[in-house]
Amino acid sequence: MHASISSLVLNRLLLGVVTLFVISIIIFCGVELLPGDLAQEILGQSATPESIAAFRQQLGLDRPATERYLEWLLGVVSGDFGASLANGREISELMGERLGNTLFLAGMSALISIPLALTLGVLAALYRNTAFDKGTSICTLTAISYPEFFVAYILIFLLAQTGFFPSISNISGDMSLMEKAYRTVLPALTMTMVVTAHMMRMTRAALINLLGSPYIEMARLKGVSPARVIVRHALPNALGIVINVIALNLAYLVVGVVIVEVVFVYPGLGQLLVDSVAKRDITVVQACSLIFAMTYVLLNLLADVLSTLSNPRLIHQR
Amino acid sequence: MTDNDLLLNIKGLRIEALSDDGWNEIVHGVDLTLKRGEVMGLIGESGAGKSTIGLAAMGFTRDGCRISGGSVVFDGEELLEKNEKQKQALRGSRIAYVAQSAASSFNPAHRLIDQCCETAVLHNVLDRDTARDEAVELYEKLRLPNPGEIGFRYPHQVSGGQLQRVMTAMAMSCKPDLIIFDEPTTALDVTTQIEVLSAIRDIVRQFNTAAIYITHDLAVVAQMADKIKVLRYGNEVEEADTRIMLSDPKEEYTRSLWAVRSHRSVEKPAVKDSDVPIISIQNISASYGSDGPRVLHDVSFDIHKGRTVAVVGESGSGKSTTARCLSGLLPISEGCILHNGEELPISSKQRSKEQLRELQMIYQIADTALNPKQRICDIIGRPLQFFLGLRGEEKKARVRELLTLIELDPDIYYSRYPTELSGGQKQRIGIARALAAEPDFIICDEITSALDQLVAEGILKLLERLQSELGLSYMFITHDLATVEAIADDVVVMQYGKVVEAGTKHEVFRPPHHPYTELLLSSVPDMNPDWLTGLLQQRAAMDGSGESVKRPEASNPKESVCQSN
Amino acid sequence: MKNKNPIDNLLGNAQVSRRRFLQGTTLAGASMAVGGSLLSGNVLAEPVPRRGGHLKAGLAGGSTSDSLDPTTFSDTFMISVGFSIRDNLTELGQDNTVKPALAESWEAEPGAAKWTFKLRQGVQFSNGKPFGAEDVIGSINAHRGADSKSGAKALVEGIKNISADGDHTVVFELTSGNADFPYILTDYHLNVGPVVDGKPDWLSGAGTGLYLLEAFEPGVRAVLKRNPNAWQTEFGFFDSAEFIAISDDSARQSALLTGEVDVINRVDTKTVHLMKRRSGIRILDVPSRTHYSMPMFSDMAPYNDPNVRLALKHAIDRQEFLDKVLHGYGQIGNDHPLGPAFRYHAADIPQREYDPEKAKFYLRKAGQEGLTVNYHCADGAYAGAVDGGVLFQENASKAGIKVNVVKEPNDGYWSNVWLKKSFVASNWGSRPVEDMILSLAYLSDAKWNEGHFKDQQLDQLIIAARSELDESRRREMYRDVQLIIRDQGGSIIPAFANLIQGLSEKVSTTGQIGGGWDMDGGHFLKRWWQS
Amino acid sequence: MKDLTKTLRQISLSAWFGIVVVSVYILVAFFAPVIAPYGETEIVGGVFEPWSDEFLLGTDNLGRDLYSRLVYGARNTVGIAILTTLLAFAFGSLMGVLSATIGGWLDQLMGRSVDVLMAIPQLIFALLLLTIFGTSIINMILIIALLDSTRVYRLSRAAAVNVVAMDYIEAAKLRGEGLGYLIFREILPNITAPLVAEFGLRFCYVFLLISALSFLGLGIQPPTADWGSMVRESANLISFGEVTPLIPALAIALLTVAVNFIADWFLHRSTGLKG
Repeated sequence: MHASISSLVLNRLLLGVVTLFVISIIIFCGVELLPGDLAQEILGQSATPESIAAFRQQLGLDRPATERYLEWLLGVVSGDFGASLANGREISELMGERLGNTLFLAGMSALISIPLALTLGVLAALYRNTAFDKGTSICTLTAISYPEFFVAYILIFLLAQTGFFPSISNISGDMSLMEKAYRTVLPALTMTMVVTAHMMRMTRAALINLLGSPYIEMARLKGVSPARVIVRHALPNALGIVINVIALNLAYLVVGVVIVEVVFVYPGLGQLLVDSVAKRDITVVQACSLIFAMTYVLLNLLADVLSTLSNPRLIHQR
Repeated sequence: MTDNDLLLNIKGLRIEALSDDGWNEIVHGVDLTLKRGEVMGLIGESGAGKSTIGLAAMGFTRDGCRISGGSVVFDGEELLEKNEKQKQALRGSRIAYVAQSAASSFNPAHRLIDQCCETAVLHNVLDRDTARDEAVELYEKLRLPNPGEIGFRYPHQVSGGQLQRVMTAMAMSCKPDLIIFDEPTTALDVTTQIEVLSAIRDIVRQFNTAAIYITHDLAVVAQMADKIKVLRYGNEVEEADTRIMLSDPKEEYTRSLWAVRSHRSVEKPAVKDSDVPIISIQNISASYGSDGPRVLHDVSFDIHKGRTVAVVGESGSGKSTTARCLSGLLPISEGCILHNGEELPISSKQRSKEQLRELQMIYQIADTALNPKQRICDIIGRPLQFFLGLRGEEKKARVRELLTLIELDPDIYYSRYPTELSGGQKQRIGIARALAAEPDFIICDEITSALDQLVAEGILKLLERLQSELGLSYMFITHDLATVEAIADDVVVMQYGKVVEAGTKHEVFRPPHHPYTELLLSSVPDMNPDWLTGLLQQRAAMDGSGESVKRPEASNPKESVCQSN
Repeated sequence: MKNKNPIDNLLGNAQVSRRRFLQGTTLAGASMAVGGSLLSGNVLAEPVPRRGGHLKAGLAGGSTSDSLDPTTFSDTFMISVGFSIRDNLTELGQDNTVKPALAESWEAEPGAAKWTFKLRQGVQFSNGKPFGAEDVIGSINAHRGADSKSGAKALVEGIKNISADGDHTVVFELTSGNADFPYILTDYHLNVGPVVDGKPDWLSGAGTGLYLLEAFEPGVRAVLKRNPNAWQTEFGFFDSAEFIAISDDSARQSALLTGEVDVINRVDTKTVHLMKRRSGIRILDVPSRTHYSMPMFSDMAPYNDPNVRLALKHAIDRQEFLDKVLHGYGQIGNDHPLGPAFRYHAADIPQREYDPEKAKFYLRKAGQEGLTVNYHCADGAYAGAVDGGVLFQENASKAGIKVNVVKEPNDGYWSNVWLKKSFVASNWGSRPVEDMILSLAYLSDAKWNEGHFKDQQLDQLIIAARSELDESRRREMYRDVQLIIRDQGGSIIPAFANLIQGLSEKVSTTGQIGGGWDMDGGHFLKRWWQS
Repeated sequence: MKDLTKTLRQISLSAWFGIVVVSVYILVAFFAPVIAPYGETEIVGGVFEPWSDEFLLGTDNLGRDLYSRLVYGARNTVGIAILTTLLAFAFGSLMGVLSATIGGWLDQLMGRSVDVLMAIPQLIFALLLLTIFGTSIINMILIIALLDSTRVYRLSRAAAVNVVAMDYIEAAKLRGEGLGYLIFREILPNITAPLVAEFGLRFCYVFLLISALSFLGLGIQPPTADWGSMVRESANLISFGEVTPLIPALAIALLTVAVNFIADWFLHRSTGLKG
């Protein structure tokens, strides 16, 4: 059993590395294809052809793209992501704290949204086709049909202007954990609104899909209460699906927060990435994209491992 | 009979089911009484309402059904007046249920022991430790191997026959007054069935538990029940003590059920040596995947024109694999297959359209063999168009002709969807689709095992008629020896991917048998109520154990039988 | 000068372009006073500033790629940081006139081609280094030279040589006379930093300014603390401050409403009217020299006919443009770039009105009845450019001119559309002095002569005015310039935009604040105080 | 005919609600010029006029009638969202079914490619592509459809793998049927249920992505009226408790709920009485 799990992990990690490699090529080409380059973006119109040339030479942008990519790749392989082209700061220094912040926000959102989604999903499955079910359905659908920034504005109007929570979440390293958490409530709530519906609906669907199984009927015929049927008999078997959905949404919580970061002035990676795309700061774009992609790959791997572990058929061989 | 003895009293039970047209009554006022310790057999075809009534005895209806009338009095209490909570308290502790397919009725996520003890702990009958100890005791009584250890396995780690016994143990965990057995052995191989039947019978007697035993297999019910109730279309046909019922059925319908087993095919002339077999399988071996386990070893047999070859064996014996090799779905690693003396390409992809047309296949489970999103006319019409190039009116006429040939009214069924058909009708459509290609050879893969006996009988007769009219050859894969006797000309017995015995039906079925053939033959239940007792005594006398012949009890999902009713 | 950033408005903050790269100055005219009704404070006697307190400012225009190097400064956040921690030689006062800063005094030789600046004595950088001439020379030189990457390169191109005359005197030699040179030195790029071995040390954040940089996270925040050793004592009221980069309009607005910050810049014009109604919020609405223009190629048919140009100039309703594109927060334009905020604005030139009949008349004169033109625009030019085009289309149709509004992609607008298509939307940032904008865009051979308008007389006037030290003659020259451009030039200039700041009542300002750039020209931290 | 009335009778209340709402939207989109009192980009009044008889929902920042823009917005918004979602489904499900049917290297290649596409943050990728190719509506539809089709691919492949294991597919293969027949006649009809259910949510996500892009300045460009950018344009007003921006947002929400109700019902109907 352990052999199979570790070979799964190893296999997927190798695949993940290949995926990251391909992504780095795609992103590199993408940024290369963007109109304008860093020199032009930074110099703006004050640029003269000579100054652009000088600038490019200084940053090595005059060399062929393949050469620059290979050099970057060599750096990455030896653990050096290079420095930001725009302001010369080391990538690790530039991104370290922001990555932490992004993960903190994702963690906060997950802490609220996952239990909420699971509870709602289980309750909706338990009271399926009742007013409660329909009501939750309408509420969550409405929540996800509002654009993120709009949800954020509404929350600010309702919860920040009334003085409950701060409207901007400019957390910094010198804050205490409690203060950070307090300042992060609104963005976390916004993200919660965005991801809960999907997780809740999938949980509900996965549970209801299992309710037709003979073992569920068996459980009911054993005199098991409806709540216990759902939680003890249906949920463990829906875990595989639920875990995957959670992983997908967790990935979104990490990589999809650009807009929430902008609205709440949250110093995370998303804003850094967007700014860097605007400035064509290719090393930062690459590093951010790879971190995001890595998050996605790792979370998916984690989900697969967990759902394997949650399924006795896969870990206890005959 | 005093009221005290009376455990279950169902009066005028009416049950409705929700269909597209609203609520339709499916059980029309059935009465049923059961005394303590008594075993009642409920028998009937699919749709007779057996399971529905069995569940109603627990005050339970499936989603989309409701009890619309009558009363269910259990041990002096009216179940239908109880609320859900009160009924929950009763279920599992005083009335237990054993489902048809243990493999799918155990929760795959939990260990067996936890599932077995759940009821007792939940109903506060026993504490967890005591419940575990008792469960192990029950395993022992049910003659499960390694009783102390088996409970810590997950359902998928245990074979079907053992699971069915564990489920009986689970039902017994609270020592209930009544157990509903819903076709507990239908999905099992005959040899396994015996073990389960004997275990169930012993334990029910030991604890003096009353039981309702639901089945469509007369021979099985004959071994288990004190009295038998025959049902049809939600009505009671008749009820009597087992022996009386078997020897002297009153109703025509009951007699027709009894008569099913008497069908025998007409004797055909022997094969001449000079005949070129239509299919000749020569020393084929095969395995799943390039490095997978070898599943066929050196299999050879011939199929001659106009004859039926039955390939018999238990789950995992390689009979379906042989069919897959034959149809070119599974590559053979050694040997060859000749069709009318010509070698067939190994893969179906390399075979010519003509070769594909001449070799057709009918599947075990008609539900998965017919595309639910296509109309009957499209299903049958497609091979007509594909192989024979028929179109428009011509195709339409031929589809109608084929429907008539398989005894379905073209006016009714022409544009229906498979989901609107019964199991037997679906299987007929499968046959029509095969016939549409105008083949000379058809592989029939367990085509009757999912069907009620009467329906299966009809299918077999149809196949025979088609054979005599069209000169078809069949390779008939089955685990049911009764079917073999009914239809086969030649028999091939397989075990562990090898041919154990082959020859004409008479050669194979006439002693002396190969030991495996002997085991198979002796395991086929007989209508004699004393058959099981006799057989067990006989086997015990031979080597002192009910489980003398060791087999792998693998259950091949393709060969598990759909839940009927 | 244009900062052609294709994804400039990525973060939705394109409401006021960051393209203005020079803040300017005007005469302290009555027109500069902030609209009376907008300011509660200015009718009362000037309040007395008091010291103490902590200021939190939510600023648009911060980016994660920001750097403390002033050659890269382009927007409010870094400009404000720069002016808080460093000083220039000269500084624009709140009355928009040039004031001494690190230079105590200056004088020009006749012809204005050689300027001598006397530096302040006894000033120390926050890292302890004494301030002297080498710092000035090194800091200015950082923007000069062929390989300069500075946004101020064009500004300092006119400097031929800088030399020290002793430790505290610096002499600038210019290639040609420029009477406005001290104004140029107020530019936000031209901070003076400690110079070691000829190179200024920007990244440490050391400076002579009133505030010390405690913490700086690009695109996030800057934390500042008053410098106890600053040479300047007159200003610098707050003890400490935090600048928070908030690029989203709505977030900035909410932050002010919820008291998360005390001041914000670039209040969304769409919601200023709602903002004003809130108690405890004050709106500072300051006219600026930022203007929107609609240049057409004057050397290409049909625009080579002056009558066609006049017809088009009469076919736009400038008031409606101001009301709808700028929501009234601006000044009406008169088809020349020297708007009311400029020192030499000639207020006596009559305002050109929307007059479809006159437009028709000029069309007839040109023989171009039923004229159809393509007007190319994108919101990348300025927020509302497309709306402006749609408005123009409606206006012009009444004059019988069919305007096709061609919406161009935002990306590459400045490189692919502007200066390439014959009739486009354009946007010019604040220039402190008249000559800057004229030399850049109205000389015949100017690099960015967007209207292709070439006129010898205009060229002579612009060049002569540049070095003219006599006020009244200079004023006369610039009046002629305005007339020529208004009546013959190749651009419709419908409006000048205002700078709008939002303040909580906890913050006080003088009645008048600088209008070259928003937030008091970036000097707000020094000049504003706690109420 | 009888089938039809029977089907109509079985439609649940919530599904009816969905059908009515969607029909109204389609009618509004179709007859927009008739319903709207003013033109889509026509400037008819002052800036931000309040609700009145003349301007039902007031006017926007340019003095255009909001009600008219809302009506025209139905056209652009619903049209673009439907087109995008349909494209995503057409492409994604076709590739998914193809992968499941053919298997082998194609399946591997597609699987890995989709992994790569999905690992790149969607919004950033869309932003990159739109910046490269320009923000025309066509480009936006194609790019969002491509990015969205990865999710559809996964779903349809998973569903198709189950169908491909069915005996009727084996029967068709044994008949020597071509790929086209297998995909379009045998497999696709059997995976419509999960696809339709997913359609509801995907449809909604397209809205979200478009409005997220408009937040970053890359959405549907003005002066075209679409609900996402209408929300964006007036979103600031929310901070002052104004209801105007809520109206286009509610229009989107109502449509989302309606579409999902229909999808739920369809799923319910095709899976029997499970839900």
